[in-house]
Amino acid sequence: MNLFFIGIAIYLLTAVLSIMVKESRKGLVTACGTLPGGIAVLIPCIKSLLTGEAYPLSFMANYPIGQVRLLLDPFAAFFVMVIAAGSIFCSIYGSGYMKQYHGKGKAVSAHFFFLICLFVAMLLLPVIRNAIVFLIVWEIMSLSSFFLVIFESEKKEVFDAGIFYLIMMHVSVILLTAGFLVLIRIAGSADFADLQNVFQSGAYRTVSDTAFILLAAGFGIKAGFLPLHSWLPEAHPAAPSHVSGLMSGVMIKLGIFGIMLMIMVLGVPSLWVCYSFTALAVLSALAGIFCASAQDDIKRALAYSSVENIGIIGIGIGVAMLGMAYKSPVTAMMGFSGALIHLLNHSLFKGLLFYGAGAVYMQTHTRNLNFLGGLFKQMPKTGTAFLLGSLAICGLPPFNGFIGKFIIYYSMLNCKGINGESLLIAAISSFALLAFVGAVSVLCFTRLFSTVFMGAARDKHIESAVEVPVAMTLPMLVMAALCVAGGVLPLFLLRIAEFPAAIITGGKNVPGITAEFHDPLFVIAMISAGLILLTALLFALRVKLLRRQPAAVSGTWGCGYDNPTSRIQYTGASFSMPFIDVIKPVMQREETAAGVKGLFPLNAIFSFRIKDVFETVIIRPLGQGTVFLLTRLSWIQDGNMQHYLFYGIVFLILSLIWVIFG
Amino acid sequence: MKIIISVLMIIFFPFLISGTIRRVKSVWGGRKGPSLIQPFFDFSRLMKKSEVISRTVSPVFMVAPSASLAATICAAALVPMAGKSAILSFNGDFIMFCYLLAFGKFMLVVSAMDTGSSFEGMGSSREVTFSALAEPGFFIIMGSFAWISGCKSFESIFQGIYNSGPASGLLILLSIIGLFIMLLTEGGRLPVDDPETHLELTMIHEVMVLDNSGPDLGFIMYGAALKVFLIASLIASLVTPAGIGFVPGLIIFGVFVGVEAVFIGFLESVMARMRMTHIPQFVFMITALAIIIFFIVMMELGKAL
Amino acid sequence: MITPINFENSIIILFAVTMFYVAMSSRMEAYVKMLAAQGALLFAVSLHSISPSDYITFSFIIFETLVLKTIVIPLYLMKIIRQNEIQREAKPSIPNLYSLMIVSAITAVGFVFAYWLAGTHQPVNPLFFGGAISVILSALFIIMTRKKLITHIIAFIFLENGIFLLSLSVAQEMPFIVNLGVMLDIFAWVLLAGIFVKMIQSSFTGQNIDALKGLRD
Amino acid sequence: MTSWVIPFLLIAPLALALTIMSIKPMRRLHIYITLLYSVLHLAASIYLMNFHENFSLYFKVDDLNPVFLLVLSVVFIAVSVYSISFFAHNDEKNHVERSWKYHVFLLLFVASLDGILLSSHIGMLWVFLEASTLFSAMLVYYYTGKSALEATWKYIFICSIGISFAFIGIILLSIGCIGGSGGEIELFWGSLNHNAKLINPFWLKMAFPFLLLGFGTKMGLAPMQNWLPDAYAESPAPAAAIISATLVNAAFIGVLRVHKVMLMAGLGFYSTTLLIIMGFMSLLIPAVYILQSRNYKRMLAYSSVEHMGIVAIGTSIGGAGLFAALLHMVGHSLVKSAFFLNSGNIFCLFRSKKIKEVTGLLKVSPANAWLWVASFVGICAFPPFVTFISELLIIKELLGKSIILTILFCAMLTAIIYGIARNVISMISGDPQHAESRQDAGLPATGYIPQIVLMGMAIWLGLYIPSFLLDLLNNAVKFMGE
Repeated sequence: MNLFFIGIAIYLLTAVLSIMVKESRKGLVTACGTLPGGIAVLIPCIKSLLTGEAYPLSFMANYPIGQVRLLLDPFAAFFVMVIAAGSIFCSIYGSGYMKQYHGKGKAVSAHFFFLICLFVAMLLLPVIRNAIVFLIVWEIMSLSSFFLVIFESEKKEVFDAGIFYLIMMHVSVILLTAGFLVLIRIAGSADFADLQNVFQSGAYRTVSDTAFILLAAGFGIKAGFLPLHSWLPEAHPAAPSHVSGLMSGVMIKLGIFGIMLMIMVLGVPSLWVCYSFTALAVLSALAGIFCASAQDDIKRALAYSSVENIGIIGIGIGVAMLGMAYKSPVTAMMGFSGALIHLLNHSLFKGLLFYGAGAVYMQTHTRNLNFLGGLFKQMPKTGTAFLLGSLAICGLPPFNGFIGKFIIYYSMLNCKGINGESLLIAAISSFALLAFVGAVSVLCFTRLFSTVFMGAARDKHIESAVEVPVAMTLPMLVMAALCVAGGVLPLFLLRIAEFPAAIITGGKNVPGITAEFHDPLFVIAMISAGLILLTALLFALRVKLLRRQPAAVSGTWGCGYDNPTSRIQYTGASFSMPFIDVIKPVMQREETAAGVKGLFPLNAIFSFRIKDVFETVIIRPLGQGTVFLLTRLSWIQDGNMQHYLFYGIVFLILSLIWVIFG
Repeated sequence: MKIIISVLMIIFFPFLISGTIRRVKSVWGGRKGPSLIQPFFDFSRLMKKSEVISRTVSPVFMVAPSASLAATICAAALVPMAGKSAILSFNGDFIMFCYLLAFGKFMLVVSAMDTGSSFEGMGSSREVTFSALAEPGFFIIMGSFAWISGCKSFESIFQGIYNSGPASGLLILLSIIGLFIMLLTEGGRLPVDDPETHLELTMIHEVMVLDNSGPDLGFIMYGAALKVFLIASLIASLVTPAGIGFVPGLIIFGVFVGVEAVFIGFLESVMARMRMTHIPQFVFMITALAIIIFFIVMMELGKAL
Repeated sequence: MITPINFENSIIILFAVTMFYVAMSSRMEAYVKMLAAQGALLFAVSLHSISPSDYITFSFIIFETLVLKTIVIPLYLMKIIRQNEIQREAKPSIPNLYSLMIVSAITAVGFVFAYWLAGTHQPVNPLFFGGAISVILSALFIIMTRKKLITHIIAFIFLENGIFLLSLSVAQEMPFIVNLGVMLDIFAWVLLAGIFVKMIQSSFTGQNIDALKGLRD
Repeated sequence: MTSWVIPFLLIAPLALALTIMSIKPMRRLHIYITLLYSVLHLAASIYLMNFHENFSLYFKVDDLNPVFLLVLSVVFIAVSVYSISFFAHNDEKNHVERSWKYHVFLLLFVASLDGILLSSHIGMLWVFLEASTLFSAMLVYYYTGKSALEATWKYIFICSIGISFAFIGIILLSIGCIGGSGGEIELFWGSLNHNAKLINPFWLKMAFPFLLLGFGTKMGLAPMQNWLPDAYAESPAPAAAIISATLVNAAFIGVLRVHKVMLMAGLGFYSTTLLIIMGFMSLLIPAVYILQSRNYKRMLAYSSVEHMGIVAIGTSIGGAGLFAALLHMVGHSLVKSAFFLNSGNIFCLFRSKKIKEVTGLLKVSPANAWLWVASFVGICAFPPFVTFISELLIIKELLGKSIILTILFCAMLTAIIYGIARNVISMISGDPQHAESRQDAGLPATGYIPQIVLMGMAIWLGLYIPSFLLDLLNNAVKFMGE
């Protein structure tokens, strides 16, 4: 625990330093400060994850906070680990990425300051065991991320996105406050342990259910569950790429953390809550990947795919909750460990993908798929990293993404023997839909990767793009390497996920309970390694075969059309078109087309974009409706003093009548 | 012993299958047709050839075919063949089977997009779309089987499915149909895809590899044939009754794979390719069947509880 | 209880009647005259109702009512009016006839309410109370309906006179309440002096309230 | 025991004001006189905080008013420090020759506030409330000119109507005190609380709405809040700061005392209901207007209305809610005064109060921009500011009362935050339009220190409420309860 706080201290020191040094140094200072700080934080986490130890600390604060307990148990350590690692990558990458803003009179120093604020707030959140302090730190986290999002607030869309994000975060914190207060009023204490003692027993079932729903909604907004996900596709594109990588890779995971925490504190809620949670998770995964596969903006697509992955994690949690509800500790353990592992993996490859997108944006100044293309040859490192990341996020072996998904699938296969047809239906449908989501994500990411990096440039301007500096490629390549490593070392992932999962399920289950699929994972590791080897072998064979005959280079075979341009390539839109046609019923889409006319048509335009149903149907009308109602009242302050007095007198007379005769 | 036989099968059967299919079609068409092992000759010829590569391609284009073939071979190691025994078998291996095939597909699609040809883009987008639609059905089938048989791996499921109550026959029948549609889809055969048409616009799988040549093309051809063989052998080992000895099992298996090959050839000779817009419905039939299967399973389990 | 018509009561009734006149007319001079008249009436009432026993309060009140209310403030207002040539009130938002009706209705309600109070166990002099209430409400009504700022000032002083009357109703028991009332007058007096000494030259005091809608959202 | 501190607080300002008037030309001296007095004021209020003294029956330090005094002194010091830079560089239309007025009326205003806070007699409180209206009116009228005049006029007129209502209330109360069963009851708060049960309930009930509306007018509670935006927007920044941060509190103490009488008399139901109604109305008005206000000082004024509404709601809940309300009052005074002082700087930079015309503050002067953002964070009750804690407590208590009200409360707060956030962020971001906004960006340190200190205090309270403040607040709550 001391080491942990030393790390935090280093972070804070870095914040101060980064303000003082001159602009061109700030990034460097941040990176150099974050590295040792992050490592210092990581060490106790790894220790606790491997040994299952917990390091408590507690101090007395004044009213109304009361006693504040900090606890670094494996559950907290897991998240702290994810955050610390994420912060290291983010700061190194950011030090390179922010170079493009130097000397433009932008608030770079504030940016780095809030970045480190965000790191610290996120690092502290998991260890805090007091509701009120938790809320405070939570809000600090939201605020600092808000300031990071509005870094380029002179742009209209960034500004709007930032405000939207702030409001969503505020709604979430209101929900959290309400949920916690409901609990605190009953338990009379803000300490999670006390809440646990009061509610774990299952007394106050309705209260704890209410609280769970409120809190799950609040955390769900942060995590990006349906239908409250719509801030992600707004805020992620708006923010600078390392920030969006951090937010999408790490910050939204704290929403998941909150939900798991609530399961730990309140015990498993009523069945119907578990079922609806699972259903929502499945829907999030589906809607997320559907929208993702139709976006033209790389970062929007990645944001939607975050919704999808959060959905997958949610499926794991849901299955685990069902397992707990049906008294099947194995399923619970598997579900939670699968969710945790997928969470860890997602923090790696989603960060990686956002960093890749950032690199592309930095060099080409566009995020629109229809202008990009052929970047692999110009940016091979970024391209490789992005390819590996895409493979990993599709959950394909031999990458880490597969491990998490596999365990989640497995936990569902385990549902047999637990009685209840409803459970079977839930399990099979989420099983199948998870598979479907996986397959669609293959579509989504082949599309993303190949339209950005494959083929030829669709726009003249981007042919000048070159590889980004090492400060940016290094983190990406390291993360990619970690993705592969996770794929070939699944047992290690399982190892570090077991203690946290055991704690969430109530700490009663010994970690060994998941021994059942140690050997599957072992075989998987073998096959993954084998796949890599075999690929190498075949490639070597190919090279050997071709060594004698030199390769003839020619143009792409245009099927008889011998004057191809890069414009006739398949674009992102056309790539996803067949699929969009299939899922037309559930996706609103608006098309603008100016068809070809005449014998020699000059210009024909066709463009379409997918509208996010939940945003257009739920979120926007809500906000606009409120604003409309409020503006309807704007006759009150009309500048005429007589009216002002009139209001007062009317109120006076009414209240007098009420007081006397009422 | 078993392993050696399986390896041999993995090496030779793909060629035989595609050979058979061609032979059947040509016979049906009244021609004599090439010998059964003609595809093998094609393969070895391709191995000797040099390659022609497009200007636009990047290193990914070179690696993709090898990676894709490697993935398919790894998948092959999971499929139970002779006597319902796979080279490698573990709980949940069918999940990995699907994802390995998906990996291969991913690489092929990416390399196809690398050429920058719009036709290949067309093919790859269709490929990923249709295989995405095939996925859930397969998982529902396997999941239901896993529950009713209480096992979690190809091998044990195909063993267990036989002594899982009265409905097992029906289950097997339905799942065979489902898997066969999957075979047509994944293998890129009629009516989903016409590998021998001359119009690139109507191709799916073939059009993706227009720019591959030499060993790469060979890898891809072999990989495709192997994929067909794998799904075919899934069906075959599903129908092989449990508990009969190794050799009879082997025979039944071989025979049935052959039967499937002939049947595919027969289909391709009598059917025309569907309209692209109709293919999703056809592919989705897998899921429809799978749902029926699931409900049967649920009834069975319901009885059990 | 029905109070017999004696000197005091008749004065209070007159006091209420002045508001009728204000409601009818739209001439500034009339308002100011009524102001003076009310001052005189209040002087009479306070003569009658405050026991001369404590001289301080007594003389204080006398000075206040007679000098301030009856003479100084009216003269000062008259000066302002003359200097800015404000003869008439601008066209009021409702016709004088209606405002007369409403004011009389208010007066009626005030007296009815006062008598109801007196009838039900509340120890108040209904005439005092009713007169006060009706004058206060009528003054507020005038502020609501008239447009010139100067009228608002005058009406505010009407309001104060009503309050003063109300405070007289408890004068015996709580003399200092009356002093507070005097404080309120002084406040208004300072207000007049403070704000309008500057603006006497400017046409501000003659302005319509409509001209003062600059500050709004 | 009688003391010399209270008379000092009441008399010294007058004396100093006279001195200033006698030495009009020596402007720097005025500033230092004010500064000196503000320090003395702080010392006095700390003294009174420890020794509850009284002066001549009419002035008394009880458990309620020390916290108000303390807030007043802190804000007063901040404002008078800020005045240094304000009159050195920052005085909008260079009315230097009139700067003495500002100091004179500031001193008198503070004296009247002390009177309100310390007076132990309802009439005395009322008299000082009148006085405060006059003096603050002169502060508001500091910039002569049409809009200033209009604002002053509306301010004075509405407030004097309110004051008359309060006076009517007092008369009705006194009738009740005469006609009560317990013979005649003195109008001292002490005796009113003590014999509350003996007051004739009918007259008390009649009196309460008048008193509430009368004091509520000065407190800025809807429906009589309308003067507030005009007055705040037109007055010079430091004046707006001290008015918004202290005058409303002073009126609030009046409301509290009357509320207590009602509680003692067992008529708590009526006062509670009226307070909560007014509170929610005061939340609604800002929710409507912050969304569409074009002038940032008016926006701040509306947010004051909002916070007074929150305070009223907390008060009506009572108990822990009252604690939260008082805490919220403290936090609001700190943050809001800083906010207004900062608006003075921004006006000096941009020469405009229009939100649209203020852009790119971040580029013009980062210090001001971040202070601006910080005060926005504080006023929207985000942690680590104390306002967060107090609102948290209020929501907690409200949740115990009614779910619907809680939802309403949160919804309105969200709307208000949306409005403020949009305006504030649009002001700091973008590129500055006015070229001349650059040159005089250099303000003296005294233009920043007060805000920074106030912010720091607000954050400090948000993280850790020192025990002496806790005692003050708890005593006040206990005082209201017993």
